[in-house]
Amino acid sequence: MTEYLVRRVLQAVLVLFLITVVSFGLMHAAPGGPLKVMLSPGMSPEAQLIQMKNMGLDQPVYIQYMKWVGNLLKGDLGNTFKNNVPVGDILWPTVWNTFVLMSVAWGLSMLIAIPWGIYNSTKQYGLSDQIASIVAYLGFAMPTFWFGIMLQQYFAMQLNLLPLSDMYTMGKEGQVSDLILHLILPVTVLTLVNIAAYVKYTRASMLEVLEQDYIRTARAKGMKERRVIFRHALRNALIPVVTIIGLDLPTLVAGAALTESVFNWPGMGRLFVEMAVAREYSVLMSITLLISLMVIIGNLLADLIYALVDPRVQLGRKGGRAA
Amino acid sequence: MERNILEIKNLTTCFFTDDGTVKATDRVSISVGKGQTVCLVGESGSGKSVTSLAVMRLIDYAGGFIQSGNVMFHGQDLAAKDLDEMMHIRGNKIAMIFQDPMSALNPVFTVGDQIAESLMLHQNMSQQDAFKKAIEMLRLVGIPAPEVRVKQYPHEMSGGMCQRVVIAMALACNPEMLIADEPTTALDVTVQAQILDLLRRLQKELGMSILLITHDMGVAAEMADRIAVMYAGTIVEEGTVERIFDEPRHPYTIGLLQSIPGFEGERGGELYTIQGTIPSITQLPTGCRFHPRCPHAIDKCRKEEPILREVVTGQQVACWLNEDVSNHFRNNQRANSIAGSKAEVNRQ
Amino acid sequence: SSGNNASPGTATPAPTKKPVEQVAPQATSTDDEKPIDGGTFTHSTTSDIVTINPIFGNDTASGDVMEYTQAYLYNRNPSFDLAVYPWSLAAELPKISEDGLTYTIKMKNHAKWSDGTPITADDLIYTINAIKNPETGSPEITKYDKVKEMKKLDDYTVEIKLTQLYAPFAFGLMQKLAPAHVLKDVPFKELQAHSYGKDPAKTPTSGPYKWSEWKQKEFHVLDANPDYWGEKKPHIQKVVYKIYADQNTQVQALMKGDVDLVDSIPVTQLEAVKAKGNINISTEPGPSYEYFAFNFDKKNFPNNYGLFEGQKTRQAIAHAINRQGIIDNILKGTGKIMDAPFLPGTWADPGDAAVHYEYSVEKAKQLLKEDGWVAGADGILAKDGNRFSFEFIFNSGNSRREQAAVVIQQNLKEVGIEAKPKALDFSALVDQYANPGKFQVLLLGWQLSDPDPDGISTFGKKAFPPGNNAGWYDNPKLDALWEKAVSTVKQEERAAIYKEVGKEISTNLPYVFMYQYGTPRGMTSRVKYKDEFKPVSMIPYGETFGFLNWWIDDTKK
Amino acid sequence: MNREYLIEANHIKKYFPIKAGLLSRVIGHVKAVDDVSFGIRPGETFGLVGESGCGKSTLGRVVLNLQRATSGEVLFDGTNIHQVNRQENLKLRRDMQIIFQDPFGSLNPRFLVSDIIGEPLRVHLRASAKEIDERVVELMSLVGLDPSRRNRYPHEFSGGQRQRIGIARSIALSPRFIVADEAVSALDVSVQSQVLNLMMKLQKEMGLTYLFIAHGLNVVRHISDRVGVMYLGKMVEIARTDDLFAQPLHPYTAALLSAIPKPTPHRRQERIVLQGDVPSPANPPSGCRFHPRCPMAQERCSKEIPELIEVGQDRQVACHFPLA
Amino acid sequence: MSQVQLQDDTVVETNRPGGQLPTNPVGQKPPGLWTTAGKKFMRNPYAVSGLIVLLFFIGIAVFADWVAPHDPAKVDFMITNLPPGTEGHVLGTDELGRDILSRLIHSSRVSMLVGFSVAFAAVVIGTLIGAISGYFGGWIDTCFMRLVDVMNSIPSLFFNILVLALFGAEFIYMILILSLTSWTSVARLVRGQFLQLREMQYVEAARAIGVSHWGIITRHLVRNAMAPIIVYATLMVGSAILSESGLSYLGLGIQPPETSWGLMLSKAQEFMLVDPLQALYPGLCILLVVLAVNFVGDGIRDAFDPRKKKKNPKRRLNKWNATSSK
Ligand SMILES: Nc1ncnc2c1ncn2[C@@H]1O[C@H](COP(=O)(O)OP(=O)(O)OP(=O)(O)O)[C@@H](O)[C@H]1O
Ligand SMILES: Nc1ncnc2c1ncn2[C@@H]1O[C@H](COP(=O)(O)OP(=O)(O)OP(=O)(O)O)[C@@H](O)[C@H]1O
Ligand SMILES: [Mg+2]
Ligand SMILES: [Mg+2]
Repeated sequence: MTEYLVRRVLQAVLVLFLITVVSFGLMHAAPGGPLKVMLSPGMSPEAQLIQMKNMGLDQPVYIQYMKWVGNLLKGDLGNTFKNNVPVGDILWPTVWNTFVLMSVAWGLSMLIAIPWGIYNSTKQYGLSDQIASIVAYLGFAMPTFWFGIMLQQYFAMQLNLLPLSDMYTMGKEGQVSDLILHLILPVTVLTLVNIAAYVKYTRASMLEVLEQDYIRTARAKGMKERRVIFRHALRNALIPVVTIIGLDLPTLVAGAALTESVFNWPGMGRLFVEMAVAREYSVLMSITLLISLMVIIGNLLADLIYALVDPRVQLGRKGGRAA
Repeated sequence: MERNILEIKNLTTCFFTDDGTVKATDRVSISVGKGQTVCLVGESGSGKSVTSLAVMRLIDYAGGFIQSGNVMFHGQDLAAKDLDEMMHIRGNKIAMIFQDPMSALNPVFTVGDQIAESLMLHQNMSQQDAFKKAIEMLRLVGIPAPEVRVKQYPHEMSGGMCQRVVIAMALACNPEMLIADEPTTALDVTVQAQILDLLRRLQKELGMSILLITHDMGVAAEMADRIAVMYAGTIVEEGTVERIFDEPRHPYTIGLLQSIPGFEGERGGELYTIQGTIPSITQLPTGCRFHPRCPHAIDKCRKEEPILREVVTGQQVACWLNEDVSNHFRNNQRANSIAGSKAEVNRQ
Repeated sequence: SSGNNASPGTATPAPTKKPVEQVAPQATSTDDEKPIDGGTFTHSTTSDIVTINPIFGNDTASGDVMEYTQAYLYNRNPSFDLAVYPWSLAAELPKISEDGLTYTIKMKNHAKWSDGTPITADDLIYTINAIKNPETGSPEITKYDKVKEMKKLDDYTVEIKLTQLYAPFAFGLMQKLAPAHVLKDVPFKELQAHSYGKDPAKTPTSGPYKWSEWKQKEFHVLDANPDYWGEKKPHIQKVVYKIYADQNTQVQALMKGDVDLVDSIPVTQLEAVKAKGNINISTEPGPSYEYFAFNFDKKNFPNNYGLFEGQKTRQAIAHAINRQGIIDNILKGTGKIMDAPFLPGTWADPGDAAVHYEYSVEKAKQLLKEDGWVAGADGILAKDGNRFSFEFIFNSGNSRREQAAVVIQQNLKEVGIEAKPKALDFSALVDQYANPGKFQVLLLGWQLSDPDPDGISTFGKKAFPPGNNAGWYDNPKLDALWEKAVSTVKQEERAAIYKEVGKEISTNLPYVFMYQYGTPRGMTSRVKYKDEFKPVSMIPYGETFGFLNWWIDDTKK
Repeated sequence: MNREYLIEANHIKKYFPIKAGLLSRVIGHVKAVDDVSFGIRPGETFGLVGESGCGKSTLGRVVLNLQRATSGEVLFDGTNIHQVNRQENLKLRRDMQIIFQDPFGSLNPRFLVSDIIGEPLRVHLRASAKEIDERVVELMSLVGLDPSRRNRYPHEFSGGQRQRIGIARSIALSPRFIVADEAVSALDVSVQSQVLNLMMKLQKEMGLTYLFIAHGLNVVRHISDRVGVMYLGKMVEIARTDDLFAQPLHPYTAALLSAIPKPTPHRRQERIVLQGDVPSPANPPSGCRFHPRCPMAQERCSKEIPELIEVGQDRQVACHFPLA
Repeated sequence: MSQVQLQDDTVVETNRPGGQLPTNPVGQKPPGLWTTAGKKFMRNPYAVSGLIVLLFFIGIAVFADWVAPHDPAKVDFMITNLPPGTEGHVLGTDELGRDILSRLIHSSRVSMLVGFSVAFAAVVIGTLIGAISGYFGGWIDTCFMRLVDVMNSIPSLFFNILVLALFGAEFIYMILILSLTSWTSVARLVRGQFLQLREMQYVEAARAIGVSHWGIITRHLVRNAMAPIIVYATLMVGSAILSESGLSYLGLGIQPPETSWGLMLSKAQEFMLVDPLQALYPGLCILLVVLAVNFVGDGIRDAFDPRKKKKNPKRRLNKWNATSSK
């Protein structure tokens, strides 16, 4: 078990390393490179040179890379090019905000989707199942930003029931009730998308498990159907669901970028979009890394949970997961 | 009739499929006496498992249902019970074990958990007691160091061990009736011998009745008191083990026995074969289901379906040849085949 | 001001369109109303500040926040001239020597930073020195490159000597100051990394508001400084500078009453905002103009055949583009036709001296014909075997420009020119096309943040790429005129020169000068001000002109 | 070198590495086949029996050069098949074929039957489509399939018919040697006899040599001339079929024979029930691999590995204390 | 006893001579797997309607020049913002007087082009890499899978935004980057399939015959993995269309004067307050096409999935009848 863990962690570290290379390389391969951002057009060439030296941009790329990684390891994400503010100052608050939004949306989707998926697996093709498919299809097919805008139009602008955007009303920062009001619309958007997928996963996984021999055995033992489903099937069915949800994290976080933009949610996704347009390389690299890290940790956790709930997982389990 | 613990009468089961509802078994009747072992033999797809699932009413979960017929157990018709009532019978009065022991155990629970579960459920035992009993059961089925094993997961055990666990699980509540669906097919012969031995011993000790499903005539010969031969969803012949092996009357049974290469006598010659293959349940022939493959089929066979009837005490056959021209047919057969137990090479 | 907006080729009976009126800012209170102290004013934006250190902050957002927090040495008056107000740091207008090389600046003697330190000549000298030094990396560096030396005459008086006569220098004195007492020991190299201007707690300000809080990418809180030195104290106690992800959300927030001021309402949403009723809208154009710049470097064309060599060709294009149509329909009136690179109504505006090209397909065709263009088989004009087909680039994400591009494409098609619009990411456009001067035609705008009309850095030979003269426009006659103008001190004399410039440039046409434009601005009606302090569109940051005299009235809701 | 054998395996070992640890270090080996030698004479059927996992299939694959042996050599008609180049290997493929156990898994479900049977022809003969088709028709008739159904997919055929398709494919190039890996084990008895008959018929007609792998002893007895018994990667006994069944010499063979339930209800014989399970080939017991389960094991058995030795005419056994 | 006549008439009891299946003449190709699946597909109303909608949109995209009533770029200041239903302009005109219907029709080109080319590219790359990885295993597999891990760890939308913002929002970049970020899921899928398939006995049979690795991969395995790949491809068409619209919404996708549904949607957002219908049309188009593509994908999957039992609406009724009739 520990060996398995160490192995997975090492693997994750390798992937993370490759990601740093990729994102760093990308920034430097881009036309203009990071240089262009910080130099204003009116500057004389000498002035530009001085600035480049100041920022260390005159050094070979690999040295810059190593410096950057070295600083990262020290927890220093670097400064923004435009105004030399520590990236962390900008980034960390948005991480929390995104976390709030995501965890509520995610938790809610799981809370709704998993029981719903279970129910549907026991009542295949029933009314609820049909509704779930419709929701699922809509969730897959609807552009999220469009859905968000539609909700805004109706609930915030026309009915004036809910706040239009932002995380808090000015002056009410930190008030939970205000936060909840602001959460409703973006969470609805995110939840719809997630629910759709999760119901599908759960249902499919449940159906597959319900066909297994050990379920028949459990029934042959005279278990009540509820017990069969909740004790014998669920645990097995949730294993792949957990994995998939773990693997799904990237989509989830990315999906939030659009939603955050639409609802002016001060999160990482919105920041990323803004910084991409502004070409703030250090911020972009930090966000990319951070999210990759989250994804990798998510996967790692999914694997761990997998290993915890599934006693079959032993030391040398190979990469291929049920998916 | 109370001699018989389980009496299946004219059991017809159906499945919902893409092509509508299809009959998987048709008017199957089998009785199992107290302490008896009845073997259900037949080729793959003949409906053996479906019959067993129907008895347990597990077929309701598999996309099928009992269309007609009764399953009398202690005078109660299980086929008419609703599923909630069946919960008290399943695993308690009638237990079942399946072919593949590895997949029959839930991978995420310890074997102890899985054995204790029935006990807690049906006998209202406390968890502690149930675990104690589980250890006892493991010992009973011959698992060494049961105290250790009880805390292990299925994947930590070998196939033979798993099958023992499954048996222990089935027997935990002291069922009167055990249905075993090909319990040893997935196992090696040496292990199979162990398991069969175990079943025989337990049956003696606990006084159970067993409905044993197998396609291995050898297993049937060794275990059974009575044998029922199934073909394409119906019972074609039924009788005591001696009668079936010594004096099979249905051409299918005869063919089946003859096509098995023997352990003694001549080798290397051409084996007896039954022409063709077992029909799919969606494309059954008219009349007798066996007639297209039967070398002796007569006109009647093509038109009317024979029903199972007793021709000799302790032996029932569903075959027109055994009715009208029975003597002729039988004599004929006897002359050129299976004297006694040997499935000798038949040169046709 | 209704131009010819009937486009030929429309067979359907067109519904009559009302010409769009420009709406200028109006006073929102009568003279007898008395200002109320208190309240919060929410100013919205779509981008966050860089820094409020005057040495570095030159982007709009930083400028906005500095407008409240940092005082100017000299302010702009509504007609874009140097002025001294009660909130200016200077005590009087600068004294300029006869030769125009020496400026003497006298500052108020009671101004204080919000930390209590007096604002003195040291601050002024420090600020200019810092900006001048290339190590600092200030984006404003060119502003003071003609400063030869500075002399502190006393604590509040500074004498600045220039290396050469340079009339626009006076406008360089519309400068906000950096606190020498905070920064003087910081090496210029490290100035940008310094927390002044980035950390509210470490940023003493010179203006009426303190910088209390900055939540990155979310908002700034500016509180009225209780110890503000000016005689005129602000009525509004708190300003929130709020950042939105995009303009649509911002406008909706305005309509919902979440914010008080949106200074760039997409014209497409103007109608809806107007319909809301309680929002005061101004559609007066601002100090920006749109241009359609030809490239005179033949290397950018197939066969090295410069399409825009002919002056008549360029004039034809000017005639072919329906500028008024664009103003009316796309800008919804927030624009004014411009014929020369001078803001209409300013002192340098050549007015009628510049040639005006009205929208006329016939005239365009005629001029093209005269220049030797003949329609080819596909209907596109050609000369010497070269099709009149080119690509014009503009930046993506600006829907106004995108739409104008479509109209230009159509207009030119009607006279037989194939113009292919291509939108590019702004930085890519600047890096890869504009700066190296590699394009055929560029559709873009200039913002005249500096009120001086000097244009040599845009049209002069000295400004060839990577300078601002991206189209390699070379007109020695004009260059001479520009030079002459900046070395003339008297404004009337300069104005006369610019008249000549206007005439020459509008005839020769390095650009088709499209129009002066601005973004519509909306302000909730709870914000009150009298006529003399109403927002001014024509000057940068003019939307909060006279802010100290504004107040919030929530009583009439 | 004994040229009486068509195929001869000498000291074949096949170890599969067990990898573990961070760097996938090899921490041990599954000794699937461990020093096995035997030979098959031309035209003969050599039966190979043993419990699941004892290495029968692995041995079969090694013999066919589908898997490379860890050590040892396989001679086919005198050539060491593990030391041939690609060209020669391709030629060998024409002489040696395999029939698989699983009538479902061994046929590509997306191929038409004609493609399946025709594939060896396509690969080896470069024949025209028409020639291939003719040969397919011929082959199908030979194995008792209706050639008119050659344009169907395998799933439309029953298990027995599918096995015939597999046989047709393997004899398409008229090989001399065929490994039948549990070729009838998955079939129902009534069908099994059909396939056995077919295989025997083909052997007679084409002079085939079989390595017949099975765990059904009665089937092996019926078809084989000689039988080898494997236990945990070792060959424990080789004998003529009649001799083996009449008088097993290795205790394991004896136990195996007695463990099989026979369809003779009258003689429920006393049987030797072995204790325990087959140990894992990853760490086989010391000495004689059978000793922990052997009813007559002695001290020596746990220490010394018994060699497979000649004990009579065509008869070899690997036991320190052979029966009888 | 003769056969009991059952009331339940849905019980199938085809009376055919058993045993051998009916033979058919030499050479005639009977319904193969694909045909059967095709039939099953055609019986699925969702799938069929999805296919019809999809074909409709493909047709419109291909023949946009003929189908569109007006030149989509034709500006006419006299007829701006006409309401839907105006004669000659069924869906009205936009703020420049361009015909909205014509713009929708022409937009379908970009959207469909993005959808299909990305799906195609992703499937080709993914299948190749997945196949090689899954078939050969070993270090090749390890390398590819780490690459996939890297790609998967960076959320694709972020990756897209990054690249487009840095390198410029060009159409070709968008297709490239969308393909580059979507092949990984195909590769994973194909690899998984190949890991399973390479263990199949027919692979060994092919090897025993002497078929080369390449032959096995291309002739035997890809064919078997095709059904899930196709399903995936259809889903990818949908997600690429959505991605395009998302990127266009952020201003990083299609650039005017090119037009796509995503761009129209993004632009229409400005008119949300004035003319909400303008956002509805492209939104609905995207929704419809993605929905259609999903339906088709699900239809294909169900058609090929032998385990999937057809949805039988009569099932409950039947069961009730059956149990109560005895
Ligand atoms: N869930 C099901 N749905 C539809 N048909 C089924 C189902 N289960 C079984 N059948 C059909 O019922 C028939 C009898 O199957 P059954 O499993 O009873 O055979 P069996 O005799 O147990 O065969 P085996 O020896 O292979 O286990 C088969 O034709 C099978 O296809
Ligand atoms: N590719 C492989 N990698 C690792 N171990 C293998 C491999 N192939 C076979 N083995 C192991 O080698 C041993 C022998 O396997 P083999 O398939 O030869 O047995 P068998 O006698 O054919 O069994 P069965 O009767 O089940 O077919 C088994 O323990 C198996 O797990
Ligand atoms: Mg069965
Ligand atoms: Mg094997």
